Amino acid sequence: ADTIRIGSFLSVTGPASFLGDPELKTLELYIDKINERGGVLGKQLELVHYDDAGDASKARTFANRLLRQDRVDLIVGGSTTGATMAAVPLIQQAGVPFISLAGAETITTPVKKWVFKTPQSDRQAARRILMDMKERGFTKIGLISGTGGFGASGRNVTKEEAGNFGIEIVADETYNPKDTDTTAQLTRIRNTEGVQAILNFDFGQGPAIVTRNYAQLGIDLPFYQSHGVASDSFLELAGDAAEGLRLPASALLVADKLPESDPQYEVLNRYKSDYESRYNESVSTFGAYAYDGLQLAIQAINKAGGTDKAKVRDALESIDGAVGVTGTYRMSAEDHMGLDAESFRILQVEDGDWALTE
Amino acid sequence: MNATLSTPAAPRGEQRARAFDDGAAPGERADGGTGPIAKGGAPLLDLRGIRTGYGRIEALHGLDVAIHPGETVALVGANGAGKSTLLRVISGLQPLTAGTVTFDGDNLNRRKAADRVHRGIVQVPEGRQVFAGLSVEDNLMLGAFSRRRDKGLADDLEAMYQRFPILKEKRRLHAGNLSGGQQQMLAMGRALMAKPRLLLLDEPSMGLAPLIIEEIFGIITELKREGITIFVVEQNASEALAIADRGYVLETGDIVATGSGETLLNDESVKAAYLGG
Amino acid sequence: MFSEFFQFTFSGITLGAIYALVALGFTLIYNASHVINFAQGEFLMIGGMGTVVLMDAGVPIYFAIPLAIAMAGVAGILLHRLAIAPAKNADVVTLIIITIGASIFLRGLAQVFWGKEYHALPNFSATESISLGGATLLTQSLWILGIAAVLVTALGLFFTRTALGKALLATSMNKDAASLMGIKTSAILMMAFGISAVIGAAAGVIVAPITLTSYDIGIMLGLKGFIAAAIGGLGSSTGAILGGLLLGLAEAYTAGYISSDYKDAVPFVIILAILFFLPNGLLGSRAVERV
Amino acid sequence: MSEAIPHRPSRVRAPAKWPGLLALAVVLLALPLFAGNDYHYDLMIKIALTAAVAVGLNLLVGYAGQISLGHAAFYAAGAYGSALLVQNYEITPVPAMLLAAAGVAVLAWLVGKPILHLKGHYLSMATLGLGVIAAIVLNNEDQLTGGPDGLPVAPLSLFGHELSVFGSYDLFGLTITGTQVWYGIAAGFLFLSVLFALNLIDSPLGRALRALHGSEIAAQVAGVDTGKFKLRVFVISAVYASLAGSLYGYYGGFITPNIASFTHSIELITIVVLGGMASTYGVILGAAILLLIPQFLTGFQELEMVLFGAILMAVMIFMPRGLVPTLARRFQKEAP
Amino acid sequence: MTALLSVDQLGKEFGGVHAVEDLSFQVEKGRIHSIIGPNGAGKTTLFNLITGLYQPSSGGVHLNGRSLAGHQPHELAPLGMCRTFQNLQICMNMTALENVMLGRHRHLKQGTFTSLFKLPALRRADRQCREECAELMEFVGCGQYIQHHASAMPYGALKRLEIARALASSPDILLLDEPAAGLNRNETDALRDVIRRIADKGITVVLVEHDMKLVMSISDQVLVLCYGRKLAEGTPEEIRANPDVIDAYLGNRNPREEATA
Ligand SMILES: Nc1ncnc2c1ncn2[C@@H]1O[C@H](COP(=O)(O)OP(=O)(O)OP(=O)(O)O)[C@@H](O)[C@H]1O
Ligand SMILES: Nc1ncnc2c1ncn2[C@@H]1O[C@H](COP(=O)(O)OP(=O)(O)OP(=O)(O)O)[C@@H](O)[C@H]1O
Ligand SMILES: [Mg+2]
Ligand SMILES: [Mg+2]
Repeated sequence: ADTIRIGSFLSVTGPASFLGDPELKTLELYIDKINERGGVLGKQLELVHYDDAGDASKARTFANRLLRQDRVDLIVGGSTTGATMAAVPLIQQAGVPFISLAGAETITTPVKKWVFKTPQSDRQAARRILMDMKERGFTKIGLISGTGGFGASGRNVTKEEAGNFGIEIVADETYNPKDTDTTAQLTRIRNTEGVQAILNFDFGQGPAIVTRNYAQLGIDLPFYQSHGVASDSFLELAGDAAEGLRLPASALLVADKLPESDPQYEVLNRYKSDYESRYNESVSTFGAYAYDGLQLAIQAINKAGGTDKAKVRDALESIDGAVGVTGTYRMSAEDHMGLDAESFRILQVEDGDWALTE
Repeated sequence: MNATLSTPAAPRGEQRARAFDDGAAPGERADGGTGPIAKGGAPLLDLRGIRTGYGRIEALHGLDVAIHPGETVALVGANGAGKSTLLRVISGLQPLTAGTVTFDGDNLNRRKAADRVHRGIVQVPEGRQVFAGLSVEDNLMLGAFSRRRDKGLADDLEAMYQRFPILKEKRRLHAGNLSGGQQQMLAMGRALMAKPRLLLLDEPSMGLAPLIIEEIFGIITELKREGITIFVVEQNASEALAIADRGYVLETGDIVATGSGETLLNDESVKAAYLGG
Repeated sequence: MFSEFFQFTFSGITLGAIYALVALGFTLIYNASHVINFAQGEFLMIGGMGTVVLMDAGVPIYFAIPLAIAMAGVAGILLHRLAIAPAKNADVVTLIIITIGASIFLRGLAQVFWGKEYHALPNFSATESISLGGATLLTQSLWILGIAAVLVTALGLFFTRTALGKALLATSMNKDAASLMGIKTSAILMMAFGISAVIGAAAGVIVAPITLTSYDIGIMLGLKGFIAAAIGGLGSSTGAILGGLLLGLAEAYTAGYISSDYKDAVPFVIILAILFFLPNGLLGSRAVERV
Repeated sequence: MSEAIPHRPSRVRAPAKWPGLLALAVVLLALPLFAGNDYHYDLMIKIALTAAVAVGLNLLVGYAGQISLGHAAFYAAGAYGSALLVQNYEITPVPAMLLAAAGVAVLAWLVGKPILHLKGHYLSMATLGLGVIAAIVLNNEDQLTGGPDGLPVAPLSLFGHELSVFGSYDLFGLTITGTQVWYGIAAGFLFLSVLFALNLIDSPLGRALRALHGSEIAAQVAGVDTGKFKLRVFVISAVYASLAGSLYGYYGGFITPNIASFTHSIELITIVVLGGMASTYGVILGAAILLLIPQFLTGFQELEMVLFGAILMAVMIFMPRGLVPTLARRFQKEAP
Repeated sequence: MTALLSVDQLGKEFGGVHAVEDLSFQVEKGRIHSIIGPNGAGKTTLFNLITGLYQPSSGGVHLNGRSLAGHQPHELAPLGMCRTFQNLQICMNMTALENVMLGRHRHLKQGTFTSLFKLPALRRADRQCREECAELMEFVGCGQYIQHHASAMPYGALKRLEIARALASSPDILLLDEPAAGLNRNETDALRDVIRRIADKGITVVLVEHDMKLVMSISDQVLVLCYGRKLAEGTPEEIRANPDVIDAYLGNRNPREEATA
């Protein structure tokens, strides 16, 4: 073929649109840029994209379409774990390299031959949070999570990991991602003996409501969120209530505050300015997953010298030290994600803005 | 069908009614009314070439009917002849495929049912059609919806209750809980509350006890005296024709006979077909 | 543990007031046509999002709110004019599917023109919450409750005291007979859609400080509102309030005392139990049909 | 009655079923000719399975007049039930599917009994509640169901062979792909669904069901135990959904609680109304259209939802009885 | 003669209103038993009580010596009782013929599997049922509507369709609620023949009617209700002459009666 066909299915609309929307924008932005600069291996890139609206079975249909009708060379997509996992069986059978943009650990653990992903796993996020809690000397915490895929998975890994950090989860509450009030759950947590800090593991607007309820109830325990809300729009929604909370995130949110010596400094700031100048809206860490995915794909194609699927896959697996926005990727046959927990930085909300804690 | 009336099949849509009294030619019927009250002058209601149907089946095949102010006209015919359909055409519930409905000189073809009520065409529909979930009193008051709210309303309501004491007794009850006959009285009362100029009655005596039927016919006579124009469909053909100034005989969508009530009552073929042995 | 109980009750009331307000919006259209308007949630969205968008465009809030509500009113009337009225003689299920289509359509438009972001509206009162018996209650919930009370009284009077209200009920019971009374059924329906939309949009504005607002907020709120309306008895405005509060309290107590995992399921079980004994909801009128 | 029955065949013969079935068979057999690639088959398989659910739901909604807004729950129960039986109890897929269907039948019977005495919107709401509860259970019991992230499903195995959609098989000397085999299964399933539904409708049982819609009192006085019949058709339609759900799981290889969602239930009911209530062939068309529209609209990106909503409204406004009944009426010859 | 239907001290109250009160009477097998009375006298309520649509506040009903207390409406057709309705209960989503066939419900196989597979026996039975029901429609005088959809039939024909449907269940006792409403003189006369022929087959008929000509010319026994209570009972001649009945119901001058006189 005379073009390299990159397939994608993302949740551009629907409940997870806050993931899919910046992801799609990022893909479109950089595919344009790359094509302007002459493409890859002399070929233009062509994006074939479908919107799965956050619906796993739609995602499966579109994956099928990408594989069988559009016959794409490689897929970068899958905003949510559900969408990704619905497509995985087909992709595995078809044998097409796939870089997922979704969080859950199950996507790459156990390792699946054709499946890679760019975001850190929720387990790493949980570890990073727990690590910070341990450093601050907390041993008993309360957990509140959404019942959506992201929250439920986050809840599980947090519960599994807590013991490793000598932390006990003494209260464990959930809420529906569409809920408009969580004060009952928060009250229960607050009234549990010995709670020293509270973690809210979820993405979307739920955490903003939790954060507001938190402030409304006047809870003064230290408060943590997950990387699922690492975007400026969360600050906007939560308003003053977010003051003081902590979360693990990639350095993108504090790109301008990083020392220039930071290895990611340049990548971060370039992505940020590219995105913000094109779309006139603030950059989010989710779009960055797509940025990293696309960069990894291109590196692999370059390295494989073409779009032979097996070769591209092997090239992906051998990526070692690619500096992305989310972190520095070191793939291997055992690890199809390639980031470690250290790639997360702990941020704190100060005066309505993100600040590095270290 | 029970019996065929004498006129042999004429081309559909043509006026083929036998006019017993004056033999007026079709089209001249504008002054052809024969009732004792209204002669000459324009008819209050003038239907010309009325055609309508349900889906592809035509129910009325081009009828002409004229009713003069103050007249009481009866419409008789077998089940399925199209009597209800004709009344629905007049009140605007049934759309026309051809023809014109003229009321008081105005063409009503494009007027909606509600509009026609405001002009004074009020119908007691077939099958009572009371508002089951509303109280009897609310039903009656809705009858007067098209009228200006005025003091007269309370008096009219009281008058209606006098006419049908049972309705007063039940006035707080949901109309749907009334007995069949009580609902029929309510439907009649509701229509009268509108102070109609032209009253269309679709089998007003249906399901009523003999005493109440007398009452209904009494009311009709009374309204007639008050000068209200009435077009009544009745299966009690002999009684209806007896109080009517004129009558039409409808058979499967065509008017097959017309004339004064008395003439029709005495017509052998009409007798044989509708009045029983 | 009284403070805990108070807190759960306050949460329940806050939620319940929101649901109740949404449920009220269903009442008018239901009473006029027996149609459950699945686009009701979208009216809320137009109210909330419209206000946000107008404020972003620099319109001061006290103009933005009425403008957004008016916008919803127009949307409601258009919905009737362009989608409901042309489907003459369609039965109720068909009309309901049309409203589902309309809700998708409106949501789609909002998504294209107003974006997919969530937004927050400021509280109506300066003080955000008040403390009572160790529990906190948002002042905004009081606003919601107050407005719900005003609306329910107004609707109650409308249906029992005015000829127009009766005419509206008559239209739903028997459209043909209603037009034989001189009731302009089409105009009545249009009015019902318009006012419903206005009520919905007003609700959307008042609840937005608590629930946040976005192009798809209508799905969840609309659904909860429908459930609340059904528990209360469709068509009864007092029932809508009761149903909403019951649903909200059931959710809060379940989350507080039983399990937050099954917070949405347990209320449903309660509702099914209620319907088992009261098949027409708490205050719904029995269908009267004699044979 | 005892009087002699004069021969009057033309007036009272029931409309024949076989022309419709033949046409359906021809269409199902001919469709592969138009399938350009396996993705087209994929769509057709999904349409066939969804249509089968809709055919079953139509028995309940279109014929018996009882609205269910929670039917996706039974679909999901079939899918999860059979998947879990295969995964945890080493039952082969086909018996697992039947077992799951039996389980769903029992479930439908148990929940149907209390709620089917509700009418109209109250019944809708109660069934909606069922769907919501089912989705919540599937979400929360993640130990068993995999939670919101979904559950991988083992593929269908036929005659000891696993049926992979990417595999290819020799059948009577013909080489066909796994997807084509799947199409055969789905089409066959749909055909049988239609056949059974038509049989049912055209039987005294079906008449009793339709009478429920027309006048419950008339049915009762004629001796129809309306409660029992409602329950029966509820169970039958649930079994339809369950079987289709099981097949969908085997075919897709992965299921999520989304298939039990309110949205999915609404989609199913929309298919029934769109195609035409009480029109078996109509709902097949309804399923095809509702599933195909999004495929055609993908190019419009952002406008997809707007267009979808507009199309749905337009169809229902101009064809309020649904596609097939409205068109049938339009092309019908003048009645004698 | 034995009492086929016996009503004992039956009462029904609606929020303080006694629609039927302390009513006892018996209907003998093979007879035509008419019930008349002013509007709201409780005739329809009585039918609803007998057929299980209402539960009585007091008293009971026996059919063939068997108490009907607690019976559901659908349990009565198998016991040989069927009825028509004053407020029509027609399935408007079905054809006229199917409405009648519904009446044969209890005689046909209803098994789920029999139906799903449409076994030949079922098919044969259904075909025969179709013929019989068409015949019944002819019998009651709405034969021209056999192929019509019920929603396309005029009111008068629908009334007869109900009778055909009730007959289809081959009842022992048939309750008719105002079958002549909406029929003209001739049609009523035809209806009288139909009822006669029904009675001739040994079917007991309970008739509620306001058409005195019909009632008086056909009944073996007439029961007069007024405000839910029995006002009088007797042969048509007795009733016609009863001054109470004339006062409460017939009126002094009964035009319809005169018309026939
Ligand atoms: N909704 C309908 N759909 C189709 N055909 C109809 C409909 N209503 C009436 N018809 C047909 O139109 C014709 C006239 O019916 P209409 O009801 O006007 O008769 P009618 O004279 O009032 O009879 P009745 O004395 O029984 O009330 C009949 O042949 C009937 O079958
Ligand atoms: N659900 C109810 N609530 C209150 N009153 C009722 C209810 N049902 C019936 N009634 C009253 O009971 C009385 C008897 O009604 P029923 O229908 O039995 O009369 P009927 O003898 O059949 O009269 P008709 O000859 O008019 O049909 C009526 O006065 C009616 O208003
Ligand atoms: Mg009529
Ligand atoms: Mg009666």
